[in-house]
Amino acid sequence: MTTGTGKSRLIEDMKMNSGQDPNGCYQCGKCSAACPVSAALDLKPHQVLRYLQMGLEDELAESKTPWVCASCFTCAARCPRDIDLARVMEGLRLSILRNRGGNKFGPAELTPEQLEKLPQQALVSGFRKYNK
Amino acid sequence: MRYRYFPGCTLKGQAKSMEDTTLAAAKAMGIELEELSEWQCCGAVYPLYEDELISLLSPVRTLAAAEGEPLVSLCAACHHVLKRAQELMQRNEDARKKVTDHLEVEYAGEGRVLHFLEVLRDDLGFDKLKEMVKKPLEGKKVAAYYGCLLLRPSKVMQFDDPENPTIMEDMIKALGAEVVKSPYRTECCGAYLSVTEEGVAADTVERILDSARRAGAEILVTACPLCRYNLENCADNEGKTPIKVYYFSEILAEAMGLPSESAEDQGTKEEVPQG
Amino acid sequence: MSAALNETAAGWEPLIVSFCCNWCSYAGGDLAGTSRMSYPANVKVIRVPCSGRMNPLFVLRAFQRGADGVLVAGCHPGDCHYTSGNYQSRRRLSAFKRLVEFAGFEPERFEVRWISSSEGDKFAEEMTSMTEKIKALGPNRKMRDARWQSVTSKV
Amino acid sequence: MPRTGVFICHCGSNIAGTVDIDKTVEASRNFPGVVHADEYRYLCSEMGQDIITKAIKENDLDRVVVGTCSPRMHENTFRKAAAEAGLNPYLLEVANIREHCSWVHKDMEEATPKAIALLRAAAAKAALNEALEAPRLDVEKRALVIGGGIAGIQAALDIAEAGYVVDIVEKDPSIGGRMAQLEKTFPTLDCSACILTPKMVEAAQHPNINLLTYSEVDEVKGFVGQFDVKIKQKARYVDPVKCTGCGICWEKCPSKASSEFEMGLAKRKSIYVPFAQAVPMVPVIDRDSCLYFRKGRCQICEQECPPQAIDYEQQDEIIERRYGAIVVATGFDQLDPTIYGEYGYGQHPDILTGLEFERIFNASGPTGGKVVKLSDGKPPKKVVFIQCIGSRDKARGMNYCSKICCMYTAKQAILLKEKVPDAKSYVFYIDVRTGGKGYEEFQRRAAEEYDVAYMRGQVGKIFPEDDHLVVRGIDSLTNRNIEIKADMVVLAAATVARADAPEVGRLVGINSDSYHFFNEAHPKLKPVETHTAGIFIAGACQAPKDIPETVSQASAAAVKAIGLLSKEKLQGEACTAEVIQSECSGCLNCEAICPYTAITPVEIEERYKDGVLKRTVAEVNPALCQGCGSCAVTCRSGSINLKGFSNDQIMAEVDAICLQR
Amino acid sequence: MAERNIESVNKVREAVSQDLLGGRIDLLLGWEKGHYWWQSRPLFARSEEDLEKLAWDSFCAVNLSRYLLEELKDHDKIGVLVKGCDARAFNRLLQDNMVKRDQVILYGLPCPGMLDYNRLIEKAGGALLGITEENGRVILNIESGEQEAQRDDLLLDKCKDCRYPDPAVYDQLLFSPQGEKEGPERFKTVEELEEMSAEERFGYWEKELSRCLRCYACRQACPFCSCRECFVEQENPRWQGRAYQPSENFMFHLVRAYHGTGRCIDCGECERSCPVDIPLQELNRKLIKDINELYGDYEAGLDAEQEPPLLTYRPDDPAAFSEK
Repeated sequence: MTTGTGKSRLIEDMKMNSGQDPNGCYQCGKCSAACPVSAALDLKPHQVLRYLQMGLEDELAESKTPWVCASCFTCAARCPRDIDLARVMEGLRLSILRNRGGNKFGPAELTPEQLEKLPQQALVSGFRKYNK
Repeated sequence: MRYRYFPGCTLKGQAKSMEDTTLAAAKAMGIELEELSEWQCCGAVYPLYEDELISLLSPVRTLAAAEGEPLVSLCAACHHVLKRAQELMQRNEDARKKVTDHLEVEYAGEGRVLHFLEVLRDDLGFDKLKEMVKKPLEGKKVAAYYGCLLLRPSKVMQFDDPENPTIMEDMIKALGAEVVKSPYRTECCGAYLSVTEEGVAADTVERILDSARRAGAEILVTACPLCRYNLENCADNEGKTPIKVYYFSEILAEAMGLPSESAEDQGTKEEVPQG
Repeated sequence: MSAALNETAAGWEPLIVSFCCNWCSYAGGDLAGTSRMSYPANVKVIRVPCSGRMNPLFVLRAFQRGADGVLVAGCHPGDCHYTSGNYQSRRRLSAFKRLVEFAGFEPERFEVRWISSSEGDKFAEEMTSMTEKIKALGPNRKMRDARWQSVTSKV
Repeated sequence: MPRTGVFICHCGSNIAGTVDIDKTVEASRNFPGVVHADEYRYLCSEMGQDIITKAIKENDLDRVVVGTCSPRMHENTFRKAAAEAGLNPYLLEVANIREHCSWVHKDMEEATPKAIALLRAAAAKAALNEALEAPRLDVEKRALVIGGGIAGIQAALDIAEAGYVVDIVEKDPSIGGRMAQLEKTFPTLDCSACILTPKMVEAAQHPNINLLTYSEVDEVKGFVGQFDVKIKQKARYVDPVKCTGCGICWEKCPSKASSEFEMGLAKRKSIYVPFAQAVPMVPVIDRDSCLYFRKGRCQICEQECPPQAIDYEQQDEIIERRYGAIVVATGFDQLDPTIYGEYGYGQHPDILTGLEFERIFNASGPTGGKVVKLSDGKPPKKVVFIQCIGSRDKARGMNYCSKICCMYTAKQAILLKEKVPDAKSYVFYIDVRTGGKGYEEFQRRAAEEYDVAYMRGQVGKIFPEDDHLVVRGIDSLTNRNIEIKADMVVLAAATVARADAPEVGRLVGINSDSYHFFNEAHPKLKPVETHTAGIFIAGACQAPKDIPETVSQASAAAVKAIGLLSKEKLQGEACTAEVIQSECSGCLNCEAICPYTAITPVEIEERYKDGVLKRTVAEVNPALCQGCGSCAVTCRSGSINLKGFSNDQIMAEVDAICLQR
Repeated sequence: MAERNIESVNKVREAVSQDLLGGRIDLLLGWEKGHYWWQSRPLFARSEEDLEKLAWDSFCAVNLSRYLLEELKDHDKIGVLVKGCDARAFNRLLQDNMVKRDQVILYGLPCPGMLDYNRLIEKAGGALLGITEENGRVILNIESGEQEAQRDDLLLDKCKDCRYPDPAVYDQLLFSPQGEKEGPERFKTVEELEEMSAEERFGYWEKELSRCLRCYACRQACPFCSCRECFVEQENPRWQGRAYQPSENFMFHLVRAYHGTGRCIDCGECERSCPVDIPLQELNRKLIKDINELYGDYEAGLDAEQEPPLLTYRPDDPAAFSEK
């Protein structure tokens, strides 16, 4: 485990571009309580903020959470500290993609059946969320 | 009542029926929806990353194309993106300058950006709508499913009370159907996770459907093509009471006595579930 | 031209006039003293009841008479002994600071700082840094009144 | 030309060590107007003061400059010495050559010229000093307490015991306030009514206390020692002199309205006393629901009242009185949690606030003291308490901690277990805060002895399903999502300022923080004073607080009021603003910025051509003016000036300091 | 002659004569023609005869509201013709309690902007005999014939970037409003000056202010200068010396401008009346610009109910200095 000291580039990038400061979080967990996909997250939303506070960049980069977040904005709507967690997640996704290079998900990974049935909206938004 | 109209990609493909039924119903109600002469995909998601201005080019071009007149869309995602892009243009001068300079358009956030439901509520009025109903949907138990994009973030969308919205229920009531409320009507369906994390979307969708069933719903209406796709395709409904999912416009058209999928109850359409 | 306006940089010491509110900043200055902190003797303090008492004209007066820098210090916003004096001076002195800069004064010549009665260290630091900045800028000649200086050099 | 004497203190070596005293004395002799200069080892000593007094007399000095420590240390000492010699004390100026000079500079070369400059400035200012008189103000020996809760009652009792007359103005029909609504008090679990009621009765019976219930303050004018207050006594429609409080009227009254005292959980009659132990035990008629007032018929109460105390013709009355001091103790409200749509408050009868739950416990409450669900009358077996509803919430609620919720939640969980032994409580908390005597021990008892499950985390959503409430939360210690099927949910809603606090603040002339809690004059050292002299605050109108803290603050406010009332005369501020009316153009910008409403317009007459011209100019009330001088800066023509720190004095100081080079 | 529109003069006269002759007002403040055709000066009309002289043309630049200060001492009720700037000046006086609203009847004149004689003769390039106006164009009557020019190019500086040509307050509006304008160049010079180095800027002002004669015409023309005794003339305290000397000139003009913080209505009368062409309006506009940036948009004189920015504050106000 890395110690959370010093400034992490990933985290600084995320902060600057999302305009959100993880230090505002006092870990009440309301985001995690409200999150519809909370059960599927390896790090709950409030943990993501805690990891950000601790500077645990590697753990965040490996976490599934940013990729499972569906940007439903429920966390942000209910946060008592006015932190827009949806923006934090988006910030993380992009910072990770940019740092790492390459895309997370592309058309090649879809079955022909999916490609036919899925609404355009799903394809576009999926690509947009997971690609650089 | 005349509006500029932005259809968006999905309405020209998978969700054609939402467009067809809306246009037919609007015509019958005397609401003129004039499709923008040129339009592009809204981008489907609003960029939450502050330096992703490139993704705003398309929605801002659309907003500017409305020339300050009220702009209506039907798809929840399109409306979400347009409304938030407009708010950013109003709020952030720096972003506005960058985007409009790049597009070489003049746009400072003017004009109303409306979802068609808002037109029904605010401009037409549900009382008026009730008078126009030809075939009231009597005896049908209909639950609204709002999802995320119309409601949140509420400060920007200003669509309805984000935790206890009523706009769809009010429409359902006006159409003569019985309103059924489920606590999960504002919860996320999983959105594009159906593409990448099918299991997760299956959970979210199952919860929504189960909750609607428990409340006694027979029909679920939505304004979002992706929600509908997920609700129809992601859950395993084996052995459960079937629930049909329609666009809000389809039951609207039906009640107006116009042809619609929901009215025709066509056999080609897969029912959810088959079991 | 009078001798005063021909001062050379060598051996020149700037004069900083600081107006301090009685309740916070002046008391902060007292604390700097009781704590035996040190700052340059170039700074001379004039006590006013409140930063709200600070008429911008006093600043120009100091420049006319030979001050090289002027520092107004008051209670932090929210801590004014008279509840709103520093809120009022914040608006007045902000507008005025921009105006004197617009007239061609270097921004460093006129400053405003909030210093509480417990910030003896901040008092000393601000006085030191103001003096250093003015030293680096050199003597102020703008608006200095030559007549006044020639009269005074005889005294 | 003034005759100024300059006196320089060595302060042992404190000044003399870094400032060349001889040179300084020499230089002082050359300042304009200086006729005498001297030095001494310790000027503040008796000997030192004598030197000054003598020199004033011998040299016929009319101005004095002392070069010593900070004026904040010994200005008063030296002013007294000057007064001793028959000089007006405000003709003395202090040059601070210790804290601002000898102590902060290293050597004589630096410090000596600076000391001379500071002395020169002081002498230049002194030359322009004027003799000033601090106004002497009368004190009306009577206090007003606004608010009849525990804070107001305590303050009034203390003031009354000290021998001064006190009026309590209470807007409700009875005194008692929030404490009367509580079941038991933490951490001792005394019955709230049992400890409050005797105090209410004592207040009612005290010869020095007048209760003005069902009354509101309408106007406050004047200043410390002499506040002129108008109090509106609302019509009760019951003659309090005739009424015996027998209760027949409210027994017989046929119409009902929602009970404020029961937080809307029960009904009361249209003629009512808010609760059984009300003081005074005199009912009021609520016009909005009374059949007679609404429809013109009924009058049952009038017919049934044995002493014929009902009077439908009663009118609101305005009482005008003068007070020397005012204590504001207007209490708090509870935040309305309907803003949190995800919690469903208001949409289900079993989702309650903390204060509502208090009433459920109470023997005279809506359920007669049985702890049952309001939906079906059955005892709740699973109760979820959620803390920080609207507290510590900068997005939709209040950014502060409400302070009392952790404790009352623990209390309610304990009481629940005692009343419904097979009930299970869950408390969702962010942090548990139990500062206070016996508080931590109490909260631990709840967790350890009363089987209360403390879950660290928040709840995301509550919704009804079947016959229970689904509570979806998180335990952030295990990072598990928790779903509880509860029978009842209690929301610890934030303690907030009274809705009418801004209005009360404006009326009384005290300011508030951004949450509308009244501001104390100093957060540490003047916790019950306000920025307006003579007005004190006590209780939860200042910030959320519990009962013991409220009572301490009330007694503190009372002591401050007593101290004020015990004075024969009050000494005002001598350095006040003054208007040169002939120059004043009457723009009244000074009035707009004065924080003390000390400036008012006044009409004057001036000769103009052959006649007289009336015009408006500003006038300063020296009793209200605190001498900040902001008006003098707002005035572009210098037509309002501050005595003691006048425009010409400050400019003279600037000039003198700049002479240095 | 500047016969812009005889009809409109008649319309104005008609509107006021009833009130003046009927005794509803004791005095009408308007304009009359001066010695030359390109001058319109204040008219103090008390009779029908006086009203004959009434003028309303492209040279009525003088701000009339300020005359109320003196005239109200002698008259109970005064009618004033107000352009956009006169009306804002009136609101300013109202906010300073210099006038009472019911002492005055305001006849609103939406203003097309006033012409600058210097620009006219420059354009004419020689002797100019008179002008006629039509549809936003000005026809210059010169010896050799006629010459046409765009009216907008010939406006006074103070009118060029006027944003509120319509009166913000009036009892009766005599013509249809012009609508709010952009005034895009309003802060152009201020911005140019801001771009300069401190030394350059000081040099600029030193040069400009060195011309000041200390005649105080700027102050006399100004609707925010309503003090009974100006600081510059006071003996006690002696705020500043009276000599026209560089340091004192700075003192006067900086303090004069500062006294207009949040109060200057940007009517430009100070600059127009300056006999030595000191760009005084730039000092005023600098303060307007900064106050707007720091404390929110405020246009003095637009709304007499709105608190002037220096008479109020917000706890979270920004500052132009470091608050750390």
